[in-house]
Amino acid sequence: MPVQYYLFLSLALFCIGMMGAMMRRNAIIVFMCIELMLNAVNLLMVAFSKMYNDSAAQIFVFFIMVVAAAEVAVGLAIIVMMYRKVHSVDINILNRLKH
Amino acid sequence: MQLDIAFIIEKLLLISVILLGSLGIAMYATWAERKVAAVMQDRRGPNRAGFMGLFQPLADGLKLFFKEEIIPDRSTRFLFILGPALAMLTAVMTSAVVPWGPDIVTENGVISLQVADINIGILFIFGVVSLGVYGVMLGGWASNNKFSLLSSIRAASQAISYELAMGLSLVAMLMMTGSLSLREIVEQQHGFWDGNYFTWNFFKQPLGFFIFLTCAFAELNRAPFDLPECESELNMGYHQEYSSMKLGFYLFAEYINLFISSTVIATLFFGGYNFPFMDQVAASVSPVLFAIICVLTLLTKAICIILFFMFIRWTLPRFRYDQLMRLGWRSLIPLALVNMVITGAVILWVIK
Amino acid sequence: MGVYEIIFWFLTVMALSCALGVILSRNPVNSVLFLIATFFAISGHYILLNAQFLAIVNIIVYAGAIMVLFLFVIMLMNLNADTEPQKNRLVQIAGAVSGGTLLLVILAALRTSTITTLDQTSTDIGLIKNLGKTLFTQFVLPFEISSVLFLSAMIGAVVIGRKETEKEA
Amino acid sequence: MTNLVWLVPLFPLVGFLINGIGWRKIPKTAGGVIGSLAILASFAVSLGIFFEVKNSGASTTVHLFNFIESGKLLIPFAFQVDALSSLFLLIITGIGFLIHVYSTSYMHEDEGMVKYFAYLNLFVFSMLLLVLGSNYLIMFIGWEGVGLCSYLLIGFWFKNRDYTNAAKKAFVMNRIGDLGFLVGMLLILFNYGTLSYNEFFGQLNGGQVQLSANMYNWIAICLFIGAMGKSAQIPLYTWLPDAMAGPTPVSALIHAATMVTAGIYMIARSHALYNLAPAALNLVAIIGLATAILAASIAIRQYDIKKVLAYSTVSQLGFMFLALGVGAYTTAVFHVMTHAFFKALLFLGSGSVIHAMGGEQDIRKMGGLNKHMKITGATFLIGCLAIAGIPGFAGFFSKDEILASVYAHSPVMYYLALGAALMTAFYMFRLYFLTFTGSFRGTEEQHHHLHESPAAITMPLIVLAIMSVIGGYLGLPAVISEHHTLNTYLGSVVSNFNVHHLEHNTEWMLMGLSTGLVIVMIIVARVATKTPNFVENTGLAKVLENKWYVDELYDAVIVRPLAALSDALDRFVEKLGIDGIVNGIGRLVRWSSDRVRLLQTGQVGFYIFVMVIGMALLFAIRFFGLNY
Repeated sequence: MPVQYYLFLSLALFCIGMMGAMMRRNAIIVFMCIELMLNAVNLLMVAFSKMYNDSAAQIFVFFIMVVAAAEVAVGLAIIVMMYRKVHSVDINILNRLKH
Repeated sequence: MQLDIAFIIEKLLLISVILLGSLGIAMYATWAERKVAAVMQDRRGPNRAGFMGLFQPLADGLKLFFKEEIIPDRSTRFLFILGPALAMLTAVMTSAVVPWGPDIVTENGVISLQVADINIGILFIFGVVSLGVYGVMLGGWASNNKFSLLSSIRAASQAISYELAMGLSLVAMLMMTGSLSLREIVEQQHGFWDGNYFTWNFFKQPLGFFIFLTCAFAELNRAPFDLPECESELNMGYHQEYSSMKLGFYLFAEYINLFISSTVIATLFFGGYNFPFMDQVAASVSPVLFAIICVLTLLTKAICIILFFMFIRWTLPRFRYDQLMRLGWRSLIPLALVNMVITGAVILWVIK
Repeated sequence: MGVYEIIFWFLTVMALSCALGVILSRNPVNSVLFLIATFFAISGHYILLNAQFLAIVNIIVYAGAIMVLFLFVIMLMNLNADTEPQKNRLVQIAGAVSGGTLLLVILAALRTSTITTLDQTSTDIGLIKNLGKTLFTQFVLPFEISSVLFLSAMIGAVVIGRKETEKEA
Repeated sequence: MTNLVWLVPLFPLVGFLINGIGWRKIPKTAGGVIGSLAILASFAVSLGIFFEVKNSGASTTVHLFNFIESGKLLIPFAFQVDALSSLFLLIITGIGFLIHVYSTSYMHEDEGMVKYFAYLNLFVFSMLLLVLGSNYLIMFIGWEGVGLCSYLLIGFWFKNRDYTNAAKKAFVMNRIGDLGFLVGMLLILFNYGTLSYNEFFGQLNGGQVQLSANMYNWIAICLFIGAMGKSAQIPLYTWLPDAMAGPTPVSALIHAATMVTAGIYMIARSHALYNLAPAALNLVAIIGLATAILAASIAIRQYDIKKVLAYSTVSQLGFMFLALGVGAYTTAVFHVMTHAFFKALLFLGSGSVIHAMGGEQDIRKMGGLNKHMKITGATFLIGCLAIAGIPGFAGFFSKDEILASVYAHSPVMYYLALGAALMTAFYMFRLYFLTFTGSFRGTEEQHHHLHESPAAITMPLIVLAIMSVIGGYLGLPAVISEHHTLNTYLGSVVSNFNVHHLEHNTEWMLMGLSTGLVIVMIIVARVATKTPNFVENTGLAKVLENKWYVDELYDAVIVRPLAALSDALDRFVEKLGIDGIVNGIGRLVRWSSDRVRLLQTGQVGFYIFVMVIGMALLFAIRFFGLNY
């Protein structure tokens, strides 16, 4: 199986995640799209790990997961607080932050 | 990857046997539960259908099958159906990595009594268990009923909270075994006494066992942790809107879970299919017979643990929700951590 | 086309279609379910790539914990399809077109790269033993730092999510 | 003794520090005594040094410490002790001491007396630094120091607006000159890499560095511009008459005897350079002559006693520069010395008069003061005789020597200079007759108030009067004595350049001519002031009274255009241009950020959109664009 296939797959997943982040207004969905992008990167990492027969890339996947988990913890807390304040998870409402 | 037809047939056979066995045991677990309740409450329990009410589970099943299927109008139909299906699926999936007995060595080859010996068996169990909450959550949410939703959220948070302590308690045990493969763990507990000490992990990790057991209660949503379906607060719990066989699936999944987790506990802490003097027995009987004895040993252990679950259910009162959470986060997790540290220290400086 | 290829294409199609489902489904709960399915597909790929441990960890962490949290939050807020106001068509098209452009550009850029074929023989780098060795020798410092990150994220989440008492308000 | 030269400036510095730090606390008398004693101590040391130098004729450099050390540049803080500087030391500390003593009485009524003494000491310190420094930088430090003190003392009564304006004028004029000095200094440094006299002059007299004549001229002219400012030469002389705003002893010390001669000292010191710069030397002579005539003509029609003396000073300084310009360096120094005596005497005498008149400075309101102040009158007369050039008095010898040198250089210049000398005689005796003879024209109150000044004032007058008589015998004309004491003394440092000795007959003739004409002028002055009537001046007299309208000319030619230019610059360049640019940038940023701000919608999706587009573009450029 050429490693390019994994490259293209992960690229496609990444772009799908990015499109979602652009197209959706629901903060949670945007968040999930970010998770999707992270996973796309993880997949590529693992493919490269196999390609070079080196486990370091898989370790990086762990670290990405760590970051993702931490991000989710904080991010969801923020979303919950936001929902508590404005009763919406529309990210466009958050543009008030700029003032 | 070469497909081996015989291999597939063998595995399919094993899977169906295990599935059917699990279902049967689960069925009779409902009967046993009622009997145990009756005994503890000093009454007779089911005694009409068949001898001592032995056909009662069949009757119940038939009843559930023939009841009207009601899907609430405002529910999310697909998820409403997906909920019990997922519950059932995750319940039976765990059985795949449990080694039911030793390999049967025959002239034609080796027949394994384990569906899949993967080197991360315990993690597989964890993965499946952690997926188990989806069934509950989706079902509760899809019912479009406040009580269902509340209880499903309770179930999910309870499951997540206790999963942590469960994992931590297992980490200590894994430090002892040095392997994630269930088969290896079982084989390390070969026999009962290795000349110096007990082989069973229960004697090596008593604290870990109790933490694990407590967490198992919570994971199974069984009393005294049956908050998700506590009738006095939430009517019937997350399956309030369910009826007919979907309700049956939920209830059934619970008993399958009960059985499988008992098996896992037996495997992890009580030596699995091992029993004292098994070497002598193995030497004197044929491999097939020996395998049957081993399987029966495992089942016996599992049934004992199921009974223990039931005794507890009818003995202890239900926790309040905040007490439950406090127990999980403030007692069990620190305890598990301490256990882990002690185990590490012992491995480092005592056992070497 | 052997079993390996069949599984690969199956998982690939599943991952892509479920990923599309994530961003296209209007109900957030469906999105979550699609995302979980995507993660399963990705885990399947991991297994194909001899990263069994990562595969199961991926399921435990993402499917078992993170997505449960998502689902949790969504259920808490009781979000339905109708709660999300739709962006106007133009923005959506712009998003799709730009994402697609990026995809095309990078694909075109990588199109000519030399092809390296992954051998299908299983390696043991994905085994927990090897990973543990690498993690606790070469990457022990990032590991410790990530634990600090976790701790701070936990505290941060608790602080953010705390109910404001009257005194603070 | 020479090695103790650092004591000379140290005493005034200490006096300055004591009086300067404690001027609010120290009693007036004590402040005066401290100030005077400091100068007396300096004078004593100077005297010792003078005699030592006189005996040995040696010129030594006393190295104190390295002032600036930077790469190849090394400027030591060192003092040059030789005939020239020790002579100046004596003049500065000697006359300085007398004026300090005088001030103890003159300033006794002033509340800022201690502060005044502090300034005075600081001035003496700076002046000593100026003449002692062994390189141009130390000289420049002293140069600036005396400028500062001059500013402080002119504006000593700073509550009067005009006085502070005069101080500012002096300061600014000096700055212009200082710039020239600085440029000259930097040119020297640039070309020779040193500022030290010895090294510099050594290089000039046949060192490795040879410059074009033009460069010598430029350096010399730059230095001369500095001298112009400090020594009040055309065109930078107008500050000196205005400087009379300061206390009279200050005028005597700073604006007559010492500071204004710094320019002469500097050129005499740099004679080696000027010898190589004939054009610059000619310029010096022309400027000096013009200044002498212009100032003398203005002095004829002045009524303020101090203004007359001020213009007289400017005129005399012009004479000195004339002498320098014709190469008679020692003659110029000789005149500096005699001028210091009699001009200090005249100023102090005028101070005594002003003191007696209760602050009145207008000679139209004076007259017949001889009856009341005999000592002042007598000493003032001696001063007038000295400056007018009556044989036997100091001024005669020095002025006659200048005239002789000028005649040898150019008869035309001689006649012009002689005219200036005659005007000097006229205005001085006009001043004398109007002030001290005739009848009193002031108010009754002033008449009653008239009295001779106390001993602290009269004693310095008497001393200076004696010096004004005997000072000239240091340099007898060649026709009388072949032995010129001063020239001999200065010979080791500076000697005249390119000055032809006149035949004795010619010299006798010139002496006779000037003496006769001076006596005629005195008689004319006597006649003119016999019956004073101060009608409104007309014609040339009015022009003279208004100082040739030079201040107005400057105002019209330099100040107004400059002000107009500044105004225009302010209005157009500053307000429209620079402010426009600065504010315009601000407005541009604000305007553009107002537009750019719209990009920042706060909508995350849009941000990602832009980011994705950017990434796509980058990739596209990297892979399909320019092949780099």
